[in-house]
Amino acid sequence: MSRLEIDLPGLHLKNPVMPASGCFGFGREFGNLYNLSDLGAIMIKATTVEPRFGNPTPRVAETSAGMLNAIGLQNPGLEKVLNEELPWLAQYDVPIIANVAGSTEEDYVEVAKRISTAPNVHALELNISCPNVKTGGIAFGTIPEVAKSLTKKVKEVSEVPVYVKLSPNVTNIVEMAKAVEDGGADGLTMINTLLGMRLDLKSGNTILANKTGGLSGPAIKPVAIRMIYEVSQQVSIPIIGMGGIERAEDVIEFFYAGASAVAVGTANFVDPFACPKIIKDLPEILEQLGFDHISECTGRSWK
Amino acid sequence: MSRLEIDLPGLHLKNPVMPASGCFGFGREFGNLYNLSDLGAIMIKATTVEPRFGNPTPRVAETSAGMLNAIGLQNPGLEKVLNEELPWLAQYDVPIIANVAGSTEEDYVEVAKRISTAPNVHALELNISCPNVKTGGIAFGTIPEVAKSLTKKVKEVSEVPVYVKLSPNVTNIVEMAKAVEDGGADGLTMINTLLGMRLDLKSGNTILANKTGGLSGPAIKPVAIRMIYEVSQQVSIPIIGMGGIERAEDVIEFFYAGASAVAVGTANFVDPFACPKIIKDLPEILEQLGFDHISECTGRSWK
Amino acid sequence: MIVNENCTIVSQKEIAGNIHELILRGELSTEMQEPGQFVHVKVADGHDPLLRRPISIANINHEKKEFTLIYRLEGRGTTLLSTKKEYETVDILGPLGHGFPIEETNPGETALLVGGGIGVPPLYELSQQLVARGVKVIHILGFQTKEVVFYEEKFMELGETFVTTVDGTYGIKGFVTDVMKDLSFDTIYSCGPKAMLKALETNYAADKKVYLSLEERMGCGIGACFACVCHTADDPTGFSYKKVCTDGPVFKAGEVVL
Amino acid sequence: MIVNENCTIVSQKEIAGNIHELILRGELSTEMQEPGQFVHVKVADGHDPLLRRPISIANINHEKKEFTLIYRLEGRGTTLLSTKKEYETVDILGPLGHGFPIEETNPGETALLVGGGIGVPPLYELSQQLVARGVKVIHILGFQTKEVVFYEEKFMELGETFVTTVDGTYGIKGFVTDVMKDLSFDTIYSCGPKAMLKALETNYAADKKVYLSLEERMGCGIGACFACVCHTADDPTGFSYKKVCTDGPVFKAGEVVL
Ligand SMILES: Cc1cc2nc3c(=O)[nH]c(=O)nc-3n(C[C@H](O)[C@H](O)[C@H](O)COP(=O)(O)OP(=O)(O)OC[C@H]3O[C@@H](n4cnc5c(N)ncnc54)[C@H](O)[C@@H]3O)c2cc1C
Ligand SMILES: Cc1cc2nc3c(=O)[nH]c(=O)nc-3n(C[C@H](O)[C@H](O)[C@H](O)COP(=O)(O)OP(=O)(O)OC[C@H]3O[C@@H](n4cnc5c(N)ncnc54)[C@H](O)[C@@H]3O)c2cc1C
Ligand SMILES: Cc1cc2nc3c(=O)[nH]c(=O)nc-3n(C[C@H](O)[C@H](O)[C@H](O)COP(=O)(O)O)c2cc1C
Ligand SMILES: Cc1cc2nc3c(=O)[nH]c(=O)nc-3n(C[C@H](O)[C@H](O)[C@H](O)COP(=O)(O)O)c2cc1C
Ligand code: FES
Ligand code: FES
Repeated sequence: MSRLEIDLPGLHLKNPVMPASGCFGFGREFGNLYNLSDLGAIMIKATTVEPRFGNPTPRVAETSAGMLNAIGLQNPGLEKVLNEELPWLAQYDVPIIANVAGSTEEDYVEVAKRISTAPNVHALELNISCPNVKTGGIAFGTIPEVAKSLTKKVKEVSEVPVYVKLSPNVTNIVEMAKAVEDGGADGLTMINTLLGMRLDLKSGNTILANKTGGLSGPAIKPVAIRMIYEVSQQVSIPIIGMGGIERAEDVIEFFYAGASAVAVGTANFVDPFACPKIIKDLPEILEQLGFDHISECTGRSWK
Repeated sequence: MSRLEIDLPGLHLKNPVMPASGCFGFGREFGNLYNLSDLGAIMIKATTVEPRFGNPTPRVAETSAGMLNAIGLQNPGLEKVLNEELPWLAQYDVPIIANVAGSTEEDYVEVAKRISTAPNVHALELNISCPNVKTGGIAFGTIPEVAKSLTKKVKEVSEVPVYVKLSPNVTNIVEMAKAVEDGGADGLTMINTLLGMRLDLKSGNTILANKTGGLSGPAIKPVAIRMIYEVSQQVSIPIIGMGGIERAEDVIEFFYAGASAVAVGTANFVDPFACPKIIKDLPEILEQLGFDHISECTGRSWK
Repeated sequence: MIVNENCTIVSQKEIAGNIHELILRGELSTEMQEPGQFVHVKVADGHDPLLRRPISIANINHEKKEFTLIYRLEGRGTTLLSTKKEYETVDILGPLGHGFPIEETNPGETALLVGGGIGVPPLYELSQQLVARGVKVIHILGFQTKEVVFYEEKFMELGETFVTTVDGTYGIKGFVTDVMKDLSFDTIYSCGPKAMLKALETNYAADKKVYLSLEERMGCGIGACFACVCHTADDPTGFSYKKVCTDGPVFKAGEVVL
Repeated sequence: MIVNENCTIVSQKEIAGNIHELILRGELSTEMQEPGQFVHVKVADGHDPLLRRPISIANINHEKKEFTLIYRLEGRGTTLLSTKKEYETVDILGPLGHGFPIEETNPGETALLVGGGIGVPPLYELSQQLVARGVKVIHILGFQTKEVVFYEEKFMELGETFVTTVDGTYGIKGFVTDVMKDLSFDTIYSCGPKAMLKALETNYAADKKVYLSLEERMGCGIGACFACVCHTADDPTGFSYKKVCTDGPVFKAGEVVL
């Protein structure tokens, strides 16, 4: 078995590196650049019942060592994802984690129920943490009871394991994590973006048309590491870590904090070959650090 | 009147730029570099009843466009601050904002009561948001009722206006702000640091001996701007903004978001002359942007 | 094909006030075909700044494997780029997007190329390709003021060229649109400020084939992040969209909502 | 006085495996007096990296207004610094801290200078100043392996010099402390890994005057942030403290808790 192979609920991963939801579309663009079968998995863009255009532009703004986005969950809707995007992805030997979003519990349940039947969808990622939609989204991600109830409902209908994506914009991340674990989550993914804003010097207006946006990239890595460190010691379900990962060294740091796999978001924009490069570099770094298998790194900071 | 002169509760400021608490000690070191009377005010290091050594070292770690610190409120204690530090600072024509910290309500009350009688202390800054102390500190900063009650008690004894320093590590910053406003706060200062962590690649241990630390610097600026934008629209007390300010342009951005003055923290470490440089550059930028007075910038993003 | 390559700087110079011409050499030049495509530039290693910067391709020299970028110093990214010197390398991703369709003007017909400010650069490669195809070209290049006028002679070598400045310090005083009234042409190709593009669309899209190059803030530049979308004109408030980075940056007037 | 200045690079070269010698010219060199002081270096403009890097002053040339830094490529900061070339400038804050007290060794007495790895550089300026004072110097310079040995001849010009390597690939195999047993001297000045400093303190502080240069992660470097404190030896768990950046980096053995 390779140094990088990992088994998680629903997922047999060649390696623990996958693109993060919203930073890879449905894979088509990157499919022109490298073989998507090289990836551990793919977290596809958030899918909602109906198609969504998302927020007005500008939708991105740069910040120090990070970026803000307010895409607003633009996606072609459940039907198209089921009939066009997922079948296209089926040509690759790579498990898909479907990011599920909505404005009401019913929305989530409907998307989860149907998308979890797609043959290449091996797990769901419940996006209860999108900061860029006015209704739903973030509310589900900040009140433990609401998150727990949603997780339960989705678990009831899903054909595949359910990971819940946590928002960092909370006072007590451990409480949120425990709530969704109680609700039956099979795993956690964290972190989503921090809520931020930038203003234009000349006009005084927000740079993003949506005013606020989600902060991602290297700037947020210390927050992600801290939260994964705290949560991984308090739950018994695995964590897929993300937030500012760019290089193989970052992956190790996330594992040390308590992650069992990682996702790469913003770095795909800076270097579209970021994921395959990280996957290529990992074995050598593990060798240097004296690990036989990457799973030995998980939780090393507190074990 | 100069373009930069500002009046805030208890404070008549030559300009709205002051060093942030903990990033300027008690001014002695910077006093060797430039005339402290040039500053709008000085926020001195957190003072507790008893002297504190703080946390073990390493106490700082660098992150992308930011830094983590876990100083742990090291300070010489109330007596020494009253008898040595404040009298030393009295040689300068600059109002002092005393940062007040503690582990219990009684601690805060005692420090507030006594330090507010010092002739050059023109305002208090209640530090209910320090992430680096195990007891007190952050608890006061994350539960609205607790923050409100503390504010009330301190207001009762303080001889000078009381500003409350908010922690960004909360789900709902507006709720916290309103609670302390209800408690009688004369102003807000925000934001304190985000809770973060870094791990060492070789050892797997946290770089900070205290494990977690507070994230400051340009990386957190978008979070600060967002929070000030949200809070300033919901309270009627003024805000002293901070979080990643380095240059005069950043000051304008904080004012646009809703601040009425600003504090500069981490930037003092990168460039010890940061504050006087900003103060020097501000008038020209205001001129270019067409403002007669800096107060016209306050809240421009939402007004 | 999209390639990521560290291209070598052949030359970099200021050709007008705060406008730099940067000539780069790299294998990825062999992938550059359509005029109006752009590259995504990482101006510095590391996190400051983090994101790439989209810059149009102003000239392609397949023989020497070189290409030219012309950019204005705007903020930190372009300012840093301007400090790079000969023999240093620049991290380029490209070529990206779809450019101007030269096949929409037949040999012998006349194409009007209308550029505004920093929208002028991609028109230079376009003009050369049109001329090579036997198309007659007329250029109208609009600038703010004399100081920032560039490439006038180069365009003059290819066809009739009108320069306008808003303040009248050089060429014709006024906007590019003022000049157009008296000209006859078959197609319009344009790149520049949105107000200019809108004026062209409003006044000419009904009668002429008009192609407009848009700008939008970008994340990935390759179609994956949905940062740069615009509504299609036939469904201006609905779900259908185009991405400036991959479907554009050049669109036919009337195709998308400006 | 502490000065902030963009100093010009006179030369930069690799003098041993991953060890660079950087000579800078700047007015602030006139402020440098005590051997063992350090400067705080901003290796790149902007945010990547954000903080300054503390590096000891290895040599001061008042006549030419030059000073030398010798540093090991450790992480991003030192690696970036190593790419800077002649005539470029480096943002320096300094001189900082208190160095080695040369007045604690009288002319005619013998000082033992013990350096470990990247702790060797400040001893070079120290040795010169001691020799100028009429002090006899003996150097023991410990390195990991042959590849990273530097400045041996320069130290030999000033006094007897022993080089040790941990792996025995050069000089004497073993630790610096192994060599010391057979030497006689009046004072010890040392800079290097904490384990080495502790060994010196334990074995010699009772009989000799021993001065040790410490390292600690720093924020400001000027005494304002309390990042770099250590407990004083007389109150090892109490409130009294010293700051490495301003009270140190050099302390008398027994003054602070190592
Ligand atoms: C398809 C396309 C082609 C372009 N071609 C050219 C060209 O040939 N020459 C030229 O000078 N400029 C061109 N631009 C504009 C150029 O991308 C911006 O001027 C540049 O990104 C500014 O970066 P900065 O760091 O200097 O400015 P900053 O304002 O500091 O940039 C901050 C952020 O905003 C983005 N941004 C700022 N202005 C623009 C803009 N106008 N369009 C898109 N993103 C922006 C930056 O990319 C960056 O992410 C083009 C833009 C697009 C979309
Ligand atoms: C007073 C003093 C004098 C020094 N003199 C020298 C010298 O002459 N030559 C030399 O090669 N090194 C010296 N060092 C160590 C040098 O500061 C570090 O090697 C350097 O900061 C590493 O930076 P980096 O970005 O390459 O490494 P990174 O590991 O990427 O740095 C990350 C962060 O950790 C800090 N850091 C890492 N290692 C150290 C360390 N050992 N001490 C303090 N901070 C550290 C960095 O400053 C930075 O903030 C000295 C340190 C101190 C405190
Ligand atoms: C442009 C963009 C779009 C995103 N869209 C989604 C999304 O649709 N669903 C989701 O769960 N997270 C989304 N995210 C969050 C990322 O999946 C990831 O959690 C976050 O960006 C932190 O990782 P990073 O720092 O590596 O980017 C998006 C992030 C970005 C930058
Ligand atoms: C080293 C360090 C020490 C700090 N100590 C204190 C403190 O004692 N009291 C306090 O209220 N805030 C303290 N802070 C927080 C700052 O005052 C400020 O709120 C924060 O750093 C954000 O501003 P910045 O990004 O400009 O640094 C400290 C910050 C740093 C970096
Ligand atoms: S910039 Fe990412 S889709 Fe266009
Ligand atoms: S580094 Fe700031 S006090 Fe020493």
